[in-house]
Amino acid sequence: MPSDKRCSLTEAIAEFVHDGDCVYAAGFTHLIPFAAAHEIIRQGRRNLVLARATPDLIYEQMIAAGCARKLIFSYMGNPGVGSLRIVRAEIEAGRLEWEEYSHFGMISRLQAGAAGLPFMPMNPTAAGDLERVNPNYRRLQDPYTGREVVVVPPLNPDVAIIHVQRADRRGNAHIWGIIGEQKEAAFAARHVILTAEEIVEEEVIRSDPNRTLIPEFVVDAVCHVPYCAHPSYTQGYYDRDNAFYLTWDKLSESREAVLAWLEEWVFGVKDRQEYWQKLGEETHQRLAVKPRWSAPINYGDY
Amino acid sequence: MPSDKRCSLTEAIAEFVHDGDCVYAAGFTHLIPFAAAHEIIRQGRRNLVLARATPDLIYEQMIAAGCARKLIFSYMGNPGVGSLRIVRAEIEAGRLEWEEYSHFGMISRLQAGAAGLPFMPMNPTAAGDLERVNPNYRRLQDPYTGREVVVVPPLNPDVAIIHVQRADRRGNAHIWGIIGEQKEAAFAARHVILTAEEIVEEEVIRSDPNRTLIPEFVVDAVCHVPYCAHPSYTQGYYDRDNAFYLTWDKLSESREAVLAWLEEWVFGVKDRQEYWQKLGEETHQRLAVKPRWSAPINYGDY
Amino acid sequence: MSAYTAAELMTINAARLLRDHDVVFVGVGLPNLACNLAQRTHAPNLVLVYEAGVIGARPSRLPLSIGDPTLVSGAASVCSMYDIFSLYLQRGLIDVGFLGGAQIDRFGNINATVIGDYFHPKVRLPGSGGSMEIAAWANRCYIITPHQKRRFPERVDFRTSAGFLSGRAERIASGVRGGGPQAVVTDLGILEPDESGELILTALHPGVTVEQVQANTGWPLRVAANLRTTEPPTDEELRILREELDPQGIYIR
Amino acid sequence: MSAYTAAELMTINAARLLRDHDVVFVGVGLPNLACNLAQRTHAPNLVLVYEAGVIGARPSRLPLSIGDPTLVSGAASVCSMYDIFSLYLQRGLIDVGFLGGAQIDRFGNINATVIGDYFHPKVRLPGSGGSMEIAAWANRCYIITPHQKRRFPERVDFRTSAGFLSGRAERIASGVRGGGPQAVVTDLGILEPDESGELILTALHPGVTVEQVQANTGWPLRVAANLRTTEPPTDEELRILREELDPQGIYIR
Repeated sequence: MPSDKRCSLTEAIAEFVHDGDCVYAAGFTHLIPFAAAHEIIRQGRRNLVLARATPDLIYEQMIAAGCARKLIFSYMGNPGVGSLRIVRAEIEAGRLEWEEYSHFGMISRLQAGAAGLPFMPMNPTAAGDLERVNPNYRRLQDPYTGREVVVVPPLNPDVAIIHVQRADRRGNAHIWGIIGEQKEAAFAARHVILTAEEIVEEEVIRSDPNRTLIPEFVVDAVCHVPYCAHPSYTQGYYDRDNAFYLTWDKLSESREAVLAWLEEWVFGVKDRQEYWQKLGEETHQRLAVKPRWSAPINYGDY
Repeated sequence: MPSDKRCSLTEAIAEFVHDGDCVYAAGFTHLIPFAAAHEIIRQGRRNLVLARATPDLIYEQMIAAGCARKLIFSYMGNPGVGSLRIVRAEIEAGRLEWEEYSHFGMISRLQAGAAGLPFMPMNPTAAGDLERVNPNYRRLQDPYTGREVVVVPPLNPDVAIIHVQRADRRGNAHIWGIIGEQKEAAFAARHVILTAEEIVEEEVIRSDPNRTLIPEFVVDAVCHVPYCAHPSYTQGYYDRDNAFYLTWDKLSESREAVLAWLEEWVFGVKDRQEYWQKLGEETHQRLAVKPRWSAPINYGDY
Repeated sequence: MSAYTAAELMTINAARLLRDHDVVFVGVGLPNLACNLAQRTHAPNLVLVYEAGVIGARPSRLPLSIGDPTLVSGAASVCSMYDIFSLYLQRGLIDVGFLGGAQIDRFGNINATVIGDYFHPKVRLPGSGGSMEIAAWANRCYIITPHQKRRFPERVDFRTSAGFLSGRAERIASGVRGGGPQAVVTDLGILEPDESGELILTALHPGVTVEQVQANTGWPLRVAANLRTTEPPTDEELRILREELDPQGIYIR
Repeated sequence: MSAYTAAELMTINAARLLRDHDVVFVGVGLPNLACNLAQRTHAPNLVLVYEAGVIGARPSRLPLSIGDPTLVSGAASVCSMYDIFSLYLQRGLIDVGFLGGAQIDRFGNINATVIGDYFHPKVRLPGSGGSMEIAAWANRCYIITPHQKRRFPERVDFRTSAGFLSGRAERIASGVRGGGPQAVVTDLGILEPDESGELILTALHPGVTVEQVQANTGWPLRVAANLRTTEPPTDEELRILREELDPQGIYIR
């Protein structure tokens, strides 16, 4: 594995995302790698299995573009706004396979995958119906008390896409703000594409090793993609574009409007830089955020 | 629970550590709360069950002082130096009960205790003999592949003692450097005593929430105890006193010498402040460390 | 200031159920408003925990999603999703959970998954998210929902999260740690479980009749012997909601 | 510079077994010196991982314990003990583990726990620490130990960590992921497992005889057909060890 893993997102998607792959684009409401999804759409991938706790607009767009055959999820909504109209319509019409967990079940699957375990246990919830419809939920007897526990099997995606605030060229990455399932997804996956707001010198990363959630040797590609997460956000870099989420709620009432949107904003631009320019100055300013710095810490010069 | 939990270490030990309790003084080689152990010795606690991955000198001293009836551990040595002579002699003489795991087994017990699970699974190691002598190791069949996994039950200490770099008066604490099993021990325990090098304003903690490993509402007492970890260390505050570890190796050849040491350095001082003063200027200077600061991060003023 | 909306009425009544020092698993929308209102009135030491992994949030603007960056800046702690569900919720550190759903049945079971058959859905809903575990493991759960007959069927189509199952005895036998739903706050009044776990009408909002509530409930609703009327929203509660928490009226209008 | 100590000889021969880009679970003492030596000679991209949770350490002084603060300052990443053992070791990301112990037997099984009966110990040793899992799950394991008859019994008193158990077939049948011990580097030579998993003598250090090794081994030692002699330590290897890595001679004297 080379020490300098920098490449364009176009190259990374071409090399590490193949038709039929199980893809985990990570990020719980934060750091959602929209730019990578758009590149997958542009490159015309098909039959993907899309896994994410919250499909959000990122998978709605990929499903609308015809990239996916199956969805693995735990909450399917336009966060804070409403429903995912396209995904819902595809499922109701029987055109999209799905596999469903609670958030904890989904994240426990990633945790098992990341830890190299054959399953993760969870305490019973008594709800029952999700266990009944998803045979991946199993039950075991606790050998100490005789009580039952629920277990889920590992999830090991073919590729995870992880957006971060800053990374060095080897792939050591700092993440802050909501960290969701970023670490678990990276360790669970067979390949990892890192997208970063900033590529920094190794010394910046190594000045604060406790902040490094993703270490270089699980990373295959390091892509410098500023504003990768729009309309989601990157803590400290730009705000969530809530207006976009509201607009999407209206727009996605019509499949034609969605396809037209993809034509203009995905196929119509070369890459994220062009997309961001196209958003325009008003949006840039609306999403800009004033700084609020962490109190520094002293590691000591031992 | 009060919002301001500050009290003296003397008060915290008096209130939260009782004869017969299971105590977990956390910290893997780093942040070992020696001052708390000395206070427990001074207050004459008896029949404690002492749990720690690495008993280190902290439990050797408590065992020499007669505080303990049982040890739960995974590696019993004077780290980087040699053996724990007193603990070893007590075990060989049949005067001390013990229960033993590998590091991963021990930490998995804490993880199960912290997560509220009845057990944690681990992949088999084929070694066999530790499983044979410790009936707390059990086996289960993986319901997906039919292969066997090893499980350990939760460890929920009565009280965990956690040393940290800085905390606010409510008990929200920043830790950096080696974080070992600090978080797991705090969440697994029924009560938590926090000792801190510095008590800081809430704003300092809240300037970097990703750094907060211990949240206030698992904490019962917050004690301001600078140099609490000597002869272990606190990253960024002072160095490990390796000379002390070497001296102890010689000194602990004689039980009388150990008791004399306890007389002088534990019973002979009122608290950690007096202990630190007694160590003297030469030691203070030898253990001082020059600063090496982290690169700050921007959370954004949302 | 005496007039108020249904959302304001529900939010204020939910806020009053919270106790000082409660650790609350908050959702966005009305539960978030209710928690912030309680924090500014009778429960200043309320700890707000969000399933995105944020603990002790002090949002300086109204959060518009469960992962709004304003929840993070100035929070006490941020942890991973796995940690928030295991170390906090499963471990038993959460006092209060808020739940919602398309259907709530006679025994407080909730459906947030599907209307119709699971494999051939008539209406596909968002699914569990965190609610399956919140309903099981939080000490107390509260439900905020408008009172409509289709939302209160005798039995839910799909049991996404557990209320009292077929009755309190079944929940107890299941061994789940939490106490189950303690109250359903609607725009007509409040339902609470009786000893058997059945939701019964325990309070009416001012001006509402028992008949109105029955007409909007899908099972023969029992009425508590000591049926009470809720205190109307105070001017101070309404002021905080309208001026401080949701000045643009995004949720309370 | 041609004279060298037994510790130097073992360290240098262990260093030579490491490959560039290997991810190594390092212990303090000789394994730490061996890794740092390899990094400064033929394996500049070696990644040093410590069981204390430090990844990609670049110590600027000789670490004196597994948790020395010099391992943290300037490291690439620090994680919890649970994570280092689960996400790294159990997951299969560790290429090389170093092991030590009081006894190593014919099939590479290691005893670091007890001499005599477990419940009535003659000599109580430190115990497993990380070695039970390292021996099972690292892709390759290396053992560095002085060659003495009491350290090389036919069978260990207690099997703290697995070599090839009663033979390679048993290890394979057990399903553990790692490849087991690949070499035992002593001050007399190198033992490696044959197809059956039995440790046989594959290399002698300069000037050592087969008879010397046999006299210090507790079972009838088989000798490889292509028995080789190790290259003597080079001046450059000795210089790095003595001048850069352990100038005070704490470990190599």
